[in-house]
Amino acid sequence: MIPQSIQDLFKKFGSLPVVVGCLFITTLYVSVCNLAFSEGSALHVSTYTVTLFGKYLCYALLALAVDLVWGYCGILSLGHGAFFALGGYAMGMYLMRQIGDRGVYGNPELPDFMVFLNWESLPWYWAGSDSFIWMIFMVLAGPGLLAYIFGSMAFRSRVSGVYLSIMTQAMTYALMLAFFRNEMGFGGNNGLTDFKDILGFSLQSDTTRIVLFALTALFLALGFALCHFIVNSKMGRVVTAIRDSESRVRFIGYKPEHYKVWIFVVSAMLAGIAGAMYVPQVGIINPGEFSPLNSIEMVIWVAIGGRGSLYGAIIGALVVSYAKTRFTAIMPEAWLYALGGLFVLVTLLLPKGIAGFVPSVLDKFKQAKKDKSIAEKRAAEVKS
Amino acid sequence: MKLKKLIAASSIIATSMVAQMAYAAETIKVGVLHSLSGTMAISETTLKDTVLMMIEEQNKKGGLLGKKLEPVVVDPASNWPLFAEKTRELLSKEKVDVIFGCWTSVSRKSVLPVIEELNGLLFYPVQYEGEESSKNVFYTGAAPNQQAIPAVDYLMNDIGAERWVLLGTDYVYPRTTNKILEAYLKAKGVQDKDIMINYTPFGHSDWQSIVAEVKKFGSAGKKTAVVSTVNGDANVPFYKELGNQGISAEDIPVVAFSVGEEELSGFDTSPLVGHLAAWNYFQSVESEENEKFIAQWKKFIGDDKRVTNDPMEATYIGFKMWAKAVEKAGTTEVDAVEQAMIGITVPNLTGGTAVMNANHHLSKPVLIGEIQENGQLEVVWETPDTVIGDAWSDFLPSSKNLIADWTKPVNCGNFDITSAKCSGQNF
Amino acid sequence: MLRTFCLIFTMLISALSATASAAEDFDALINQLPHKNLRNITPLLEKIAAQDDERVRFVLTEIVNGDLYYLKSNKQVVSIRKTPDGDYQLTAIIGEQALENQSKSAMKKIRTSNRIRSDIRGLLAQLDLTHKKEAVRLAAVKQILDDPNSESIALIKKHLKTEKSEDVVQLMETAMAVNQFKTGSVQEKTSATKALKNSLEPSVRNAMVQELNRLSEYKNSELSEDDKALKAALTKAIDSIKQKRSIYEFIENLFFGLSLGSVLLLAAIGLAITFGVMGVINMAHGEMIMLGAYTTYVVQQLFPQWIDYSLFIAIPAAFIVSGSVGILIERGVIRFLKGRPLETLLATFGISLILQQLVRTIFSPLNRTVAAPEWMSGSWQINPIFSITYNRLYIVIFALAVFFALLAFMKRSSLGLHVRAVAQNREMARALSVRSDRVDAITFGLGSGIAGIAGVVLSQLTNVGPNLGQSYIIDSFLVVVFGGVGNLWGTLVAAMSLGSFNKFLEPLTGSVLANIIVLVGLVLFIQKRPKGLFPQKGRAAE
Amino acid sequence: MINKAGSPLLEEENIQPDTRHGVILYVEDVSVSFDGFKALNDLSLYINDGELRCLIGANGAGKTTLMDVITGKTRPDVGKVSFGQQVNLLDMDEAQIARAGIGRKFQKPTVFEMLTVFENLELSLAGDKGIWTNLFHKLSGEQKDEIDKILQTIGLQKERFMLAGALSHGQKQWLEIGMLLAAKPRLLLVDEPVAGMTAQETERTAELLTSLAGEHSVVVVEHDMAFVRSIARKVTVLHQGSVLAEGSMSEIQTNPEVVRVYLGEDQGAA
Repeated sequence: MIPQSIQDLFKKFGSLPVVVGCLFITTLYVSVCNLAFSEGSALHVSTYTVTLFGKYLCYALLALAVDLVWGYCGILSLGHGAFFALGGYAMGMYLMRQIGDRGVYGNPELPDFMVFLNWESLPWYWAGSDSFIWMIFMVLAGPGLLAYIFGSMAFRSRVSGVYLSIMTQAMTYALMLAFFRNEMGFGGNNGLTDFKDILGFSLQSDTTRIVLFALTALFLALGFALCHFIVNSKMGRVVTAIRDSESRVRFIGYKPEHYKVWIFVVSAMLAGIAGAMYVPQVGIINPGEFSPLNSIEMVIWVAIGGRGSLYGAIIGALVVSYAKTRFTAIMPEAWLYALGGLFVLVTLLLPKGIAGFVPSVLDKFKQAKKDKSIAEKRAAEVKS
Repeated sequence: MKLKKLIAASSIIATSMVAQMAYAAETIKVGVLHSLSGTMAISETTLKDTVLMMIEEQNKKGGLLGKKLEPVVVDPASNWPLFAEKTRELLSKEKVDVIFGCWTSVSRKSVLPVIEELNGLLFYPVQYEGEESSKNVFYTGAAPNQQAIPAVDYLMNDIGAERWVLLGTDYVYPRTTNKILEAYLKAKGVQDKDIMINYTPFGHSDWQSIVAEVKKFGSAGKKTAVVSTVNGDANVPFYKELGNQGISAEDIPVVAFSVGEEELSGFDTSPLVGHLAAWNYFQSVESEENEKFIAQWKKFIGDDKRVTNDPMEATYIGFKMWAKAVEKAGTTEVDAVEQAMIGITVPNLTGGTAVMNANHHLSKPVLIGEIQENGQLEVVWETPDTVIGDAWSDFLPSSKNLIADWTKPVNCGNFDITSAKCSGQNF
Repeated sequence: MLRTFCLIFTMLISALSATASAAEDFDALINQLPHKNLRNITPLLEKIAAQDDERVRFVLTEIVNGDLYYLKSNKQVVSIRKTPDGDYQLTAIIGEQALENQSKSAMKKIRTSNRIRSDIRGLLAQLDLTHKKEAVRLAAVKQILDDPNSESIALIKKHLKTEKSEDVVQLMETAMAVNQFKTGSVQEKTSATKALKNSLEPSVRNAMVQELNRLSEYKNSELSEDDKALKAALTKAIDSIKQKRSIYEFIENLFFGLSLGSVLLLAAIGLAITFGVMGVINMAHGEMIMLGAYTTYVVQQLFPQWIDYSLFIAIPAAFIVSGSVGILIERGVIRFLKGRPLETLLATFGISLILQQLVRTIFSPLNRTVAAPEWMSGSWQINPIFSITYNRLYIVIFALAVFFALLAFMKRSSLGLHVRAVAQNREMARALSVRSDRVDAITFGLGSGIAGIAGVVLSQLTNVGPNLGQSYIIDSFLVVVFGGVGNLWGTLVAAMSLGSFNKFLEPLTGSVLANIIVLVGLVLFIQKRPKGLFPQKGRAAE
Repeated sequence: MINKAGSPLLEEENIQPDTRHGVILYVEDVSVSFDGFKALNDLSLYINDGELRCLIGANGAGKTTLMDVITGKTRPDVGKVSFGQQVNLLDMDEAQIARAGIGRKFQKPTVFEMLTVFENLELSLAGDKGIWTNLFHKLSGEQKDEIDKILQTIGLQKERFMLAGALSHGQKQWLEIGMLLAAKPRLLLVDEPVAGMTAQETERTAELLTSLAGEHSVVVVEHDMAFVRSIARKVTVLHQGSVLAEGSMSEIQTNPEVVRVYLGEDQGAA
């Protein structure tokens, strides 16, 4: 019967519909209120708010990616900023090419910063950057490839724990220095900016902003669904098992390194998408995004939201980013105290983060219940 | 304790909102967009205070158009995307009438699209690489031709330098400046082998090798000079290394474009006496305005040791000009003020007058000063007359044909005089 | 050059026709000084230099050192000395009457510029050839050697006979020989070349290269036998000089590497304890360094008169300050995060933000001036092309001292034993009635304290500002990981080798690329040796 | 590329040890040393198909190291280890060895604390251990019955949905053994199965292990002599990294060497 099936649905998908629902409603609300209502009206949502939320959602997706590897697989990556930034640069390069001859030097072929470094032609790695499809490909392939190379090296030689974290940090640090170099052909410290339009739609029109915002929300929803599916599949259980006792997993015949690389790559790609959505909305990508401090901040979102809980990660990202925006505005001189204090307090008082606030005993009970239901469901499947 | 802060914070939100409601009508809002935390805080907080000081003074005189000025300070935290976001906040949420802000080129670049989209007004008070002129931005700092070129002339003619070391941090300002200088030097017949160019990362702290290299380069028998576009934080270790490796200003003078009184106040200058800096303003210059300004500043900041510097003068001039333009236009409406700005003159702090030209750049005197033990800079040379800021350098192939002119009929930031069309800009 | 020439000329003339009136002239000239500005002061100075008066050298020296002022009130020219109590003690140049101390506002400096000063130095050099101090004479000859002219050479020739000191004579001869390249005959040049082939003076090399270039302009056929001989001699000499230089350049790079290494070592070694031994990922480590640096600043503010000894006060002070802050952090935060190393990362990161903002609030975001004591500034000139800066030298020594002191502490002292015991097996240690809590606090305090000491050192090299810490935290972690966590020797080797790599790469690739290469190399290395250079082996390790 | 990372080992799923000579595990002249200390000193050991073998020896005699070598955790400096005649274990890694049919139970029980008993077993089931298959894996009826069967064998039906972390020490021990069974190994290596068990728990474990012998070969490392006595058919005594004696319990007990070096110490320790 219908109600029964709905119940099953909930058992099956847990927090998924809730999160997706919230996202949908927010998007609807924001877009309607931004487009339908005029400046004056009380219901109006300013474009500023739209871009702000858009940014937050990108961060949320990023947090999701971090949580997938840290919360579920126990890989603490201090280098996810690199994947985020690479995705961003892929998008940035595309947008840069879309400027065409509307740059200040009016050169149809080269972006301004190349003209100014008097480069004759595009460097090879910019080839194809004017194609939307290629951009999409690069957004995924860039971070994915880096993650695959780094991951398969590190995990195969069983670099783990703190060592891994420091190495990921070194990775993103090296990339930052590299992208700062003007010879690299990515605009050096100024990065890529002054974008005009995407697929012919002006980036400055409210509609485009709303669409971008909605897309970000969509990607977040999809990302959430994907992660949700992964962690609830048997594979997800293997990954959790790896987190708890890697050697055991090995001795029952799994290859943890493969699983780790796989999950690392998936996570990197998610981060890449987040970066790609981030750039058109904030309007600039520069090497600062690679800075190790950013990557640490991402980890902190997850820690605050609650590692090992997907919606927790999202909450964490939203809360911290919002706090930052508010604090920098209200108490410019003192906001670092507040932020720092927040980090300390949360780690001390809510070790499981906001999502894990409920006492762990209750947690276990819930867990057991959930599994029971799952098993029952399985039983049902078997019978049918 | 932190919780208290949070509570305090939220209460502040509340009050500030109320305040906005109350004032919005009869105040003119002035946005202040300078990093108060992060790496740039060291330079930018001073400018924030300067703006606040100017606003206070203006309000003492009864504000503008009979309204009080209300500062809106935000902290973009040396984070470039945040600059864009905060600009949007200032313009669309706080509805400020003008913004004073930015220091680094990248922050300006990040703000630019937003400012242009929302048709705001930005006063940018720092010496920069040029190659830009936006309808919505007024550049009150020096363009390369108001700092670099005269400095090189001085070294060439008065010091007799024949070999050149161009040191810089690897970002756009040094890159551009050095390209311009290289072109300029070659034009003056300096050979490649007599030019050494070196770039270092931000905050570079170990200068041993580079200084040693400079020393070798300088020991080739010809008079050698160093032109430094090294950025803020890296300067202290650089100069300390210079001092320790015994490179005196008489052997190899170093002329710096980003080192002013404030940077010098950060370390012990006795080993550096005689090294040079090129600016449009020095605290040591004697003029009434300057003495008044310095006194006012020390009083405002409540510290007798605090120094003044060139970006502060730029801010001062910018603010005065804006105020004058608003009076002239009789409104704070951006387009009106923008037009009113052009041709406005105010006395600068070095005893001359600053003029806002049609390319949104100022006319400034160029001063070369020598570092003294007390961290001040004594003028040893200055241009006979003020120099007009050139938005597009004539020494760069990419921009030699471009001019900026925001008056009719051209009314364009990058007008190509050969093709006689306004390249690029889609507004 | 021309200027100097005529001025020497006038000087010689006047020297001949020295009359009783000289003195008055001198006074007259001095009294004109206040009325001159940068553009027109030079001729006056030349006149003064030309005077045959024992005060000339004094006046010129004072001008060069920027100690010559005149009183705003009566335009009297005086030389000034700072007194301990802040204002200045004046000595009149003309007349003996005593003057009471004045504050700087009462007088005005007789301004000079680089060009003027270097001219004056030229003049002084010639006067100094007969100075009683050997060092001064040496400096004088060096000055002339670097920018010679016929007159100064003539003077040298004159004084060479009477010169006593070996070194000065040698240098003088070098100068003469170099001069041969300008004036001498081919034979003289050849002999000069032979004489100079071991000299490292840059000016020697320049002279030779110049000469060689001149010769190379002709085809071999056009050259006389002597020329050929000279050419061969030159080539040989230049090569041998080049060889020597390259050797010294290598040594120089090595030293640079070590000094960079020792900075890394100091920054990392505290971390090697908190992170290596306790397993706490202390993101606030950088801020501990920063605190140390600020402590140095405060100490110097408290005892402005003892700048030279300030460091000796600052080192223990910094250790205590950072140490106690460290203990506070451990007691207040970290001890609640036992066995959750990654959480410590987050908490300490928060703390680092707070500490940074704290110094911003207290000391303002501006950099603070930390003066370098006399004995640490300047450099030790080993030979004309190779010198070692004292501060770097002392830092290398100091870093090693700290390292071995720490090593001894960990190995010998009972506390050190406890620390290691707790590090290896907390429960067992507790069972053996080691008060592990206390040990943790002390360990963390120790690590932080050493970071503080690092801060004192860094205050001598770089900015003392709120961001000081951030720029070292990543490097520190890399050093510790590279060396192998929990292994002090590893930290030493890691720091030194990273430093050296960096410095040997830098000349080839430029500093940015050098950094990147080192980082990438490091990442790859860890893939090969997941536990660093010196891992803890055996079953216990897994 | 993911696929490659996924399951490159499919072809190894059907490795079968060749046991025509009745011997399932060959360990020949194996030596291992950790910085100088010789943990194994050219040790040779042969386990017959389907036998139940007990390994005894003082601490540091090399029991655990031997296990590590067989399961691929530690690489020997010299020597040969093969599964059946043809499968050379030395060029396989832990996972491959496990798939080839060698199961191992650790000294201190290691189960996945954050997963339920049921899931613990589910993960251990024999079958494709590649990524994609697991991503879309659904539990088949047979597999479920199998898990139930194992749950019965190890007597944890009631706890099936508890988090493994919440189990008692003894239960964890059994769960771990259950996980071994789920993997259907040919050879079980069991390290101190009854450490910290109550008397009757120990008893049941004894029964369990003896029942396993026959269709599986079982190697048990144990200190508890009573326990060894209760299950052992054949006993091997290790001492300082090499085999000291081998034979039935009674033979061992009468062997003067053993009495001196081992039982002597054992009394001392007990």
